Amino acid sequence: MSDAMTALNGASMQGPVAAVREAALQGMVLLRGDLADETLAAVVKDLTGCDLPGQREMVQAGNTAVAWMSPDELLLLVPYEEAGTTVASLSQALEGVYHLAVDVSDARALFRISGEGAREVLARLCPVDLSPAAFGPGEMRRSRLAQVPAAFWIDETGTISLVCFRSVAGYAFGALSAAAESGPVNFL
Amino acid sequence: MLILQCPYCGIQCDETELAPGGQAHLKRHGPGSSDEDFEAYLFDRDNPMGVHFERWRHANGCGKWFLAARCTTTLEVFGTYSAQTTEPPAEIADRIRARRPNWEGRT
Amino acid sequence: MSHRLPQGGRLVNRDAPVGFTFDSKRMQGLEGDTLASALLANGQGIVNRSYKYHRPRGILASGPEEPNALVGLGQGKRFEPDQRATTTELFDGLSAMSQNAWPSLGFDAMAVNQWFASMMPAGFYYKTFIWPRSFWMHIYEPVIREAAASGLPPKEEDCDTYEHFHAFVDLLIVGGGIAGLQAALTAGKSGATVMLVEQAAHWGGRAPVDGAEIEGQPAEVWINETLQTLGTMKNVRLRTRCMGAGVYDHGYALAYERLTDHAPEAEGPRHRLWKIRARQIVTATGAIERPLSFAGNDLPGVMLASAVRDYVVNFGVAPGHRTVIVTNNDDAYRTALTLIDAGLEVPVVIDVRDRVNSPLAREVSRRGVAVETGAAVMKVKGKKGVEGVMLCRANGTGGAGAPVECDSVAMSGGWSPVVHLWSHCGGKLTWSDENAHFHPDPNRAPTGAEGEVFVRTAGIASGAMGTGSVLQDASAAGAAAARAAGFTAKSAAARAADAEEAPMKPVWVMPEQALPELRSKMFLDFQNDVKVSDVQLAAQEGYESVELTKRYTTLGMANDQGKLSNINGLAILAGSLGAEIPQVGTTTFRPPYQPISFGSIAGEARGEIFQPLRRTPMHEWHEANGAYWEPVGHWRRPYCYQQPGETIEQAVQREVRTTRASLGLLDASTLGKLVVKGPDAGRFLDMLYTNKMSTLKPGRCRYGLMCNENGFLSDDGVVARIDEDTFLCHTTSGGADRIHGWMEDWLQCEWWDWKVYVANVTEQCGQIAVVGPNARKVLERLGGMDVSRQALPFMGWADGELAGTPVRIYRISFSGELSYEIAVPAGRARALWDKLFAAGVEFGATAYGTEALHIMRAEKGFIMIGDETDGTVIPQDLGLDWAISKKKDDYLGKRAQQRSFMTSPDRWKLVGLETLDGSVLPDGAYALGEGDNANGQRNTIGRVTSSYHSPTLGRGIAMGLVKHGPDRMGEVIRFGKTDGGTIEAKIVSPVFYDPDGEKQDV
Amino acid sequence: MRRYSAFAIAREALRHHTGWNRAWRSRDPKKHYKVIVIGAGGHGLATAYYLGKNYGIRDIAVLEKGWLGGGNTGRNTTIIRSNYLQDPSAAIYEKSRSLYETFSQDVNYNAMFSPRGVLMLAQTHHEVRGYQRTAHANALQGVETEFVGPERVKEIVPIINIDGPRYPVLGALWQPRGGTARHDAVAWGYARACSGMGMDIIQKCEVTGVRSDGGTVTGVTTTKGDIACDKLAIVVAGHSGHLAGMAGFRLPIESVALQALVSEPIKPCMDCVVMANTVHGYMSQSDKGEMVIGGGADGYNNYTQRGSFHHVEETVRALVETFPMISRLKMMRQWGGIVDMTGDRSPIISKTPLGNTFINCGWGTGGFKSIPGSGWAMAELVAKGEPGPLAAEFGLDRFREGRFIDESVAAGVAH
Repeated sequence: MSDAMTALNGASMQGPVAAVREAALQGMVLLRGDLADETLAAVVKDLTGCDLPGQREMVQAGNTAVAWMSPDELLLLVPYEEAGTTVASLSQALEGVYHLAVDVSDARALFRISGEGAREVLARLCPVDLSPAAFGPGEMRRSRLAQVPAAFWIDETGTISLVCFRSVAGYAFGALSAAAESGPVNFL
Repeated sequence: MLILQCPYCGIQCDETELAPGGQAHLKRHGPGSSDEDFEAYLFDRDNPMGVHFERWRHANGCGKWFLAARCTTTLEVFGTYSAQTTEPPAEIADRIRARRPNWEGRT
Repeated sequence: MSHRLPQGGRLVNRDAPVGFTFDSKRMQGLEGDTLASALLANGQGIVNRSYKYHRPRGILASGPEEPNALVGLGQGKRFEPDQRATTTELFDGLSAMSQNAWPSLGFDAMAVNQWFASMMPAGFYYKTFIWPRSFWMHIYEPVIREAAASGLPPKEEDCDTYEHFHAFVDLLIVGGGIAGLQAALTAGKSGATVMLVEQAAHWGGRAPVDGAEIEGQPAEVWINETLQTLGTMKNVRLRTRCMGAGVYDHGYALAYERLTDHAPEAEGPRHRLWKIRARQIVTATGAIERPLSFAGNDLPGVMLASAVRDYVVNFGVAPGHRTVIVTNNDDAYRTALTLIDAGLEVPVVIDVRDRVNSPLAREVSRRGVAVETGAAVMKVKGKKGVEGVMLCRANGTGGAGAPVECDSVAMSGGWSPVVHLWSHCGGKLTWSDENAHFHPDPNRAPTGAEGEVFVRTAGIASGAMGTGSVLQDASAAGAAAARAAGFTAKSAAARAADAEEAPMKPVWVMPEQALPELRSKMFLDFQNDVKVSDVQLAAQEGYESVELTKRYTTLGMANDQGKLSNINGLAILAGSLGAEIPQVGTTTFRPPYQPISFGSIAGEARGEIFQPLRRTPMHEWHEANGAYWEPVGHWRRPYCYQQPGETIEQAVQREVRTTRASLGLLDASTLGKLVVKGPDAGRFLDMLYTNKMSTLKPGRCRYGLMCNENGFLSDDGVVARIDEDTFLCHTTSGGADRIHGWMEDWLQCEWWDWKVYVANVTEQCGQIAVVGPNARKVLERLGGMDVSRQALPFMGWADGELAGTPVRIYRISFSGELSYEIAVPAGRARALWDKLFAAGVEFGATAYGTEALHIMRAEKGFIMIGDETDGTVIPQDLGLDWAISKKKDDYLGKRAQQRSFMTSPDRWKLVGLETLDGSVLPDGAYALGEGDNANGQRNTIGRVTSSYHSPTLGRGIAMGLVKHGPDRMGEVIRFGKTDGGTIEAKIVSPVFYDPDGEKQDV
Repeated sequence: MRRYSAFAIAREALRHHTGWNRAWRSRDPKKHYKVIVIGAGGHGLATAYYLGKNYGIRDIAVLEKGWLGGGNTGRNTTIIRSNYLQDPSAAIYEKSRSLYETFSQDVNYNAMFSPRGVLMLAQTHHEVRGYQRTAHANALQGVETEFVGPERVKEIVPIINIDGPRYPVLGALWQPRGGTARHDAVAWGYARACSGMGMDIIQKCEVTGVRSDGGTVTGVTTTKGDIACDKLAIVVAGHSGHLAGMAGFRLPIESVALQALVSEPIKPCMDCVVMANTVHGYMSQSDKGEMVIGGGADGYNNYTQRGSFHHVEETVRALVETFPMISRLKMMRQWGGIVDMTGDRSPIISKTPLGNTFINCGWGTGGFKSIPGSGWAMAELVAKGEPGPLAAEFGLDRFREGRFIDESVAAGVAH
């Protein structure tokens, strides 16, 4: 996989109270199916070590994670190199179970927004309550980032990870940078 | 600027996270249907000043279509519910009647 | 003559002088001044000229309601017209220009308009400038346009940035006066999250100026203590210079924060537009004092009594040495006392009330000021400023009047609550006879998503007039809002008394029996020059609805949106109609409360991030290789690649020739790709496409058409069957999201019991079309998989590797040449693209853009969605019947295509078109029929849908829709040109190149 | 009726304008009228005016539930153009535009029609082709338009940014005789003229029911009592579905909010109307100096006359990008109107299932510009009982036959 590239080659910027950078390649597998199906739950657990997340939840286990995207859709985060094999083993293990598994690693761009201003960077662009009381670790939130769809989560350190479509990575980085350029709002 | 709760992912959606989809509970008429029925299916729309049932898609979110019961004159929302139904569920109808006693039901 | 007092001024710092210019005149103010207070301190009486009559105008108010003092602020990239001097904080180096005066404020040529004022009553322009017809636009209107308005348009591009911020709170409280602070304090204690915003730079509002006492101390003490308490509350957010701009449905509110207007050179955005979702909104927006209507009430030096007080107390500025006070209520007496305390003269207080016996009045008399009751101002003397007033009886016509010398007049017509935010979202008002004003009717409040009340008012905004009542009302509002937001709160207001005041007396014209002479000098709307006589004329002519009067006279339609003029205006209207004021009602209050910058509304969406720009993995390569871009949806695709010295046309022709002769590469990544999987996938696609897809064999591809339920062609593309229950559907560029949504719509809302999953994988893969006679050779150079005709036949696909990169190759052709479309993971697409070019060098490979693509498909007679289709075309029109399954009894659009108009034999159908001389038919031209239709329009029988110069054939080729076209092969028809001429073309087959398709299937 | 003129004003000035009489008479309704027009907006009043002028029918009442011209006539962005693609649209909008040319003289009321030109920007290659097609169509329809290049665009509107980073201006469809007019004055002018012909314009009179006998209309019930009529014309824009319900039929219509806004007034800086459809915004400058701005409509049924703010945001964003100099201007006022949208976004001028009852509705975003033409065509329909050429294609039957008049096919959206 030597010649695989992210959309922006790891672009980054540092603002007064927040930094934005494009993360390295991340394996992402989209899995659609009946989330109530035990086989499916077992297979996911077996492949990722994660229990099935509840509504809007994200479960992490080491370098893998599983996020609830919709009532019949999960996003599996695995090492980039393993995305292909993950899809293969899913299809194998779910033989006969009605489902859809596809590798979307290259279809996405992933950003990390860090620093004490991280929440306020997103609050400038998303119609979402980003106060700690309303949004914390363990939730996968899908919404829009300014004019494009995006999904994001926050970790214990307060760093926010944001996923959007690869083709608009430049736009997303531009919007995030513009937001991170200005100082603290001291609201969140 | 409406807020509608997506019944699928539970989010109180900002209007800008949604895409409107027109009148709900339309019955599709295909080949074999009369000209009248087919015209009605494509063009005849409820346009009430009051209780209205409509389709919304959680486009900037879980991507699911859902239905909403809403008042077109006050924008009051009586409830949102699954798109996999041909009639508004009873609890929605009850809530409407509770707040709009002289509602005559769907026309 | 206004001037700075030796002492006083609670908001200014006397040790910090600030330099600024007005009309290029250097002036000095103090830190803490507004531009208005600084201008007054410099004795600048005239600050503007009125719209219509160009009468000299001075500062009338001290806040956002100011109608006169609008200036052009700043220069160049920071120039801004119509900035209010009263809400502009002074800063060092500020430069302001007066508007609407030429050559100067002192002498304004257009002031001659005043002599013709009697010729310019309300709506005069509707009655004249009618003849001769051509004069309106060329003579009359330009003059009117030049004369109207006052601000100059900015010349340069704004150099500042703007941003938005989304806030979610339990309570939004608008207004940082004592009411807002009290409401926030009560609500804050409940634990609710509270956002308190104040438009000015400081807290406390009018209370300190009015000398209010709270908890037995000056209001200022309580204000500071309360701010400290609020500051310690984790759940409370305080923001100054942040105006509540608008209230919208479902608890949405806009707040407009002016971050650097007071320090233009500072870092960061200039304005921040807050998009707030609040469970409850409390408007503690105070009240605005009303002017009185007497002749000459617009002269510089005539000011609102409360404003006079503000300038003295807040800024240590005296509007005049000798001030006559005219009022219909007690509050103006506070101004008298303030002036006396400041050592200024008050010759007389003119009070329209017949007898006044209140503590305030007694105190004023005790200080030796004459109080004339039952009296009125007949008119103000002076040309460019106040020289005195004529005193007369309040009832009656005024008579001669007795002169009183003075250099300023402080007037008070009573107070109107600021009800804008309450009204924006449907809150209704009710009239109070006691205070002669409209105040919010709590029984008809704005309602939210649950039908619940979501806006409440606090303090004077509710109509509570005394300090004690204000705090009581505000605390109650704060508690009620907190409870409505789901918290337990109880009201506990700070203790304060209501000052004992005598009732006010509504007086709308002064003197009451004033004759037209005077009435035509009484101004209601100062900025638009609307006078009492104008409103009376409107009523007389039948423009009786308050909305009609407003529109006919332009009352309240200027920058201040009637903040001062509305109530006075409709009182006059009611009077003229012999109706009660509440019957007449008010005009509609619309957002924003005060004008907000367009920049702040646009926010971050400027320049490169104005809209999303979608890039393919090869974008940088295109950029570096002379791409001339074409926007396709939000995508950018190369239209062609210009080589040095090449025109766009030359580049396109070269790309086509090279591709047809040898090898061309196309970045096809923008094509939509949807995976459709499940036991019912075939059945589902049979419904979506006009063709039968369920019969497609795994490993094979089929071209398909999609129609909407109206029967019209909406999208097309190649479908590949991956395995028994998996399909990959290609859509048009930019069609992916639309078609994905379309599929989900049917699966979720109509056939929800069908077992089908769809995923949009458009961006997972880059797609490269390798096209031309040498296409196979170049792939073989890369190696890795068998791309022979046997292994990978036309309309087949295969997975494999090229030069070590995993790929999926489709043997499909949109050009008519041997063609491979290679799908490769987006992250590796650029690398493969580079490898293909390296290997393609020996074949003289070229990259080609959308225009070459279009030409080559047109040469082959392939239709293009958006060219041959426009939303009114059905597949049958395009001779695509072969792609419409006869076996299926249903597919989306089938029923629609059975309607009479769709089955008519007269529909225009697809044909090829050739000019006789080989020239190119004008794109979009219509084919001429015989004669005209009933509306005198030329009858048409067809139109050109695509037209190009074909480098392959060396002449113009076109496709078009023509009535009975396919039956008229060889006929010559005429097309209209925009210059009125016509051009002839022969009807031919739309397939111009390789009709038997030999080249693509090798 | 006293003629309006400069001399009349001069004469009145001498007596402080005490001599002006009412622009239109106000009276209670008679028991019976030959024709009742429901709706005293521009379209309703124009219908009455041309019934009188072209067909000599003057026994007419125009009923208005609120105040005259208080619907969309007084809430729109006053754009007048006829550069439509489809023949039926071009015909009626051009008829309308040409009637606007002489409106002020015809009704002796200055509606300030100002043919300052309408420029529709082409900012994608697809739009260029769409407008070139429209230019070809217009040439055969007798509509004067021209496709002009970017340089000419810059000449006509110097404040425009023709090479923005995202959507450079590639050209524009230019209609030199398009323009604007004073919207209220159109309603007032017609009202005064109708009144002058002896018609009754009755405000604050809400129709609560439609009475019929044997499938033919006999009158209406109103808040001012029952009124009988031989013929009924329903011309109520946003409330058409509501009224149709009373008359016992349904319409292919949904009512949505369309928003507009104005800036604070500034001195003249833009002399024509500019529409930028790719980015969804259009702008002109009023005689008072405000920049008058409009954009897209909400996508859901709404009778509140309030829209959603994100549409304002999208529009302003687009115009700041197209006209960078407006960034430091300020939005002074925003508002919404209710527009009725038909299945093909084109209007309905039609007979109805109820005898002697006619409807004119569905103008969507094209209402103001069509007022005179719409009134002209509607008057013919009401007078003759059958549509004339202008209205022929706009019947309700087209939806069943699939015979649409779809303007969205040209790159432009209608405003």
